[in-house]
Amino acid sequence: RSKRRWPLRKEEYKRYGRQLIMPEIALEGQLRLRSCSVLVVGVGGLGCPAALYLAGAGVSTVGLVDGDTVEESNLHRQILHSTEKIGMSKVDSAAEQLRSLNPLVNYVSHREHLTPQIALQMFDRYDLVLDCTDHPTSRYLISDTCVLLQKPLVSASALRTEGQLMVLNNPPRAAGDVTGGPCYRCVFPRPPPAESVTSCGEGGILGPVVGVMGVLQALEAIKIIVAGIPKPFDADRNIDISTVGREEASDASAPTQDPPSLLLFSAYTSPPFRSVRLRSRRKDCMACSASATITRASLTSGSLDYAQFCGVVNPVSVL
Amino acid sequence: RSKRRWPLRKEEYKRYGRQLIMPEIALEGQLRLRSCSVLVVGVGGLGCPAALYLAGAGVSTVGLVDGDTVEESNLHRQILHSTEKIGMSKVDSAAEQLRSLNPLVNYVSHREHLTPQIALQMFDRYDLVLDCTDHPTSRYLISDTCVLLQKPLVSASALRTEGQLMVLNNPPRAAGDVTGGPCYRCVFPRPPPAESVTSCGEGGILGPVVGVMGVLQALEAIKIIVAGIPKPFDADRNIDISTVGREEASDASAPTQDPPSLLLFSAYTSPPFRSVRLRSRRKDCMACSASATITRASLTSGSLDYAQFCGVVNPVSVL
Amino acid sequence: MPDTLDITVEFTGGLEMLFSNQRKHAISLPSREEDGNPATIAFLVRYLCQSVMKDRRKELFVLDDTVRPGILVLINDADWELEGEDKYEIQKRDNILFVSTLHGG
Amino acid sequence: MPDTLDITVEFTGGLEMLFSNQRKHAISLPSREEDGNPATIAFLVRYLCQSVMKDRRKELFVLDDTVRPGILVLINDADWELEGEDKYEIQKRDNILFVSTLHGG
Ligand SMILES: [Zn+2]
Ligand SMILES: [Zn+2]
Repeated sequence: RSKRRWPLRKEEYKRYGRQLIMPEIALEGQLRLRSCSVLVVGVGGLGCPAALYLAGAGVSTVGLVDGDTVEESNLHRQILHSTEKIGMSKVDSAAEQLRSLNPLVNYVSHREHLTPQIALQMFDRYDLVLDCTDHPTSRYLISDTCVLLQKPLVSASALRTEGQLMVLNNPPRAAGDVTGGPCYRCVFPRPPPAESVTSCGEGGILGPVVGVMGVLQALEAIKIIVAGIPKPFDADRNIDISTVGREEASDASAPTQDPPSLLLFSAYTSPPFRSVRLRSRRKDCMACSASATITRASLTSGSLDYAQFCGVVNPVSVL
Repeated sequence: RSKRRWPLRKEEYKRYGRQLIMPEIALEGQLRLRSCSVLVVGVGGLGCPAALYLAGAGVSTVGLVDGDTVEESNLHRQILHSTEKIGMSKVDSAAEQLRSLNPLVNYVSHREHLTPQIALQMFDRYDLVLDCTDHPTSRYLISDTCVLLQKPLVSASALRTEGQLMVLNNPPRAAGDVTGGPCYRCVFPRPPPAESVTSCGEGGILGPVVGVMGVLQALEAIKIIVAGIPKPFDADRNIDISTVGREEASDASAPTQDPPSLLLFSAYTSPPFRSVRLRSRRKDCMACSASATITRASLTSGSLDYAQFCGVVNPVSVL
Repeated sequence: MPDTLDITVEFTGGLEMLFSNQRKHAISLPSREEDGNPATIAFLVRYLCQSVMKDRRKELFVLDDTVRPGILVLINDADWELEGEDKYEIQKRDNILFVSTLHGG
Repeated sequence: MPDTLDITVEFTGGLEMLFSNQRKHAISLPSREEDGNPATIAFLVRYLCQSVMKDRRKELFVLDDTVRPGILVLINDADWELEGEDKYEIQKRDNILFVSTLHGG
């Protein structure tokens, strides 16, 4: 009984008091945050601020994925790292800084580039994923994995003076369930030609531009967590997917979703922000439709070649 | 000659390379950043991310003003501080963290609450000011000081799930020059009734909401600095103000300004961002019009009682 | 001239809490004031107080018969001072936004 | 039916660099295609390539006679797939936004 009356520890009331007193969060929202594990894929210009505000808000676990080490040219925008950490693994550098902000959160280090072979197993222990990477190959891989595991995905990108943000696969329904949110392939069924893809290293990036997008990713993640993420359908039970989908869709307790949208940001345009409406799930989507051809087996076996799909001529690491 | 060809040091090319290669910044913009001093008033939920991205971008000096110490309830949103720094001056905690991100920047600590008596002297050595405070009294004082010293002001605020951002006194022309940007008093000539003012402590605040506004403050500051801040008119020379104003206004080399606007952010509204157009300078503004009554003398002497003006019954520290 | 003007009225910055916690209101405003003149912003403010606002704390919205200090009024996304302040005559489909300034940080 | 449709065409995400570095273009589009049918998005894309785009790298905007993969087309702020894709018939005052997706992070 006393546990029910004081479900948080005294230090948690203190630390999270300013968000707890808001009706949008309240005790129930804080408990949902405390039991939610979030995976941040990419600990660069987007991942640094996103991870900081997720750790600050008190999620259960922040997982960090990145195979790179800190470089001097990162530091104008990758604000979790610091000069003395040049050469250190980005994941370790970030975890150390995050722990000093909030030691009540668990931090899991994945010091490796994301590959199709490891993605399913890695994502499986998290409830929500942030795509903070910088290449189409990783964007397709992350989206496919989130669809297979029914995890909502907050995807952002930035280049030069512009940024883009989408919440994908939300609600995270099973493939074939038309009430689920669109995935990355629904919006972009075909990858861009390789010559049209510019990285921040080539094109440049203004620090606060990518910073704003990363903070907004944390905000969207917090909103999804606090609203309640539905438990994924267990594929091993082999229940007819369409039935499960319909049952979930008629669940009156499920929070209503905003229609899928894309937020555009442009630092030198007036007005700087613009929201546009996206399509719903694509009937012939390779990943999330009833006729999906991407499966756990095809992902794990490596039969899906994301680099080739995206027309990468010189093989690069996926992340 | 060799100095002209390589105006930045090797480590600066490395560190700022990703913003240097953008035409919006380029070498000239980086040199302007490197020679610009910015004052961040308030090192809380707005000031922490704002100072981080300003330091990252490589301004000459970041001044920090705050009389408070770090508390546990700050840490969900004040991401420059950390758990081991609870009880430490916010200014010192911030400066330490900023220095580890970018040691090439100078950090100046003002471990005190802002008061009318010290504001003029403190602001005088900076080129641009960020209002990251949390009370109307400080907002009027900061704006009045910026008008008197002809400094552009980037003002933001946040509460619960919402934020607001304005660039004020930009261009920072002399009082009476109608081509200058509006000041805080132009937009809000009379202070709100004290009972309508809610602080983050009372009303609550979501971390990424105030975080987004702080990052956007850094972005607006960088845009203003890179475009070139005009040198303030020297009041001691006693030149006729209207003439100086007109001369400045006809300066063809001055960058064109966006019309004054207010950016509104609301985390749970769709679309989340909205830009609205503000008025220009008010003809009868107490601070920035030809009939201004606020002077350096009235400010320094303490004859302006900001707390009384804002109807604060129980005296509180201004910051 | 029709009897009513269909307009959108929005509240933000905490003001929505005074209006049934609803940000966006579709309002059919009488197109003429009591004295027969076209409906102005001043009339809209009175109308909102009398017919829409259920909260009793009127002083958090009006003072001396106009919006209280600290509230910006935006007519189709422009400061009302650009449009004639409370004498602006409301047109059909206008969007009137009331913003309470925030002070937290 | 008038001879031209006055519309606004915008480019973002780097596409503006292919269009004289200008984000917003006021376009007077012929209201009928060559074959007399009403102007569609497909026609607009051809028109932009032939009459507006000065950059020679057409392949960064079109592929197989439609916009290349990685470009979103938004008709009045909605994904064109909600409106009939390139068969959508353009109306006067339409806002057509071409967004190239960004990948940096
Ligand atoms: Zn899909
Ligand atoms: Zn003024």
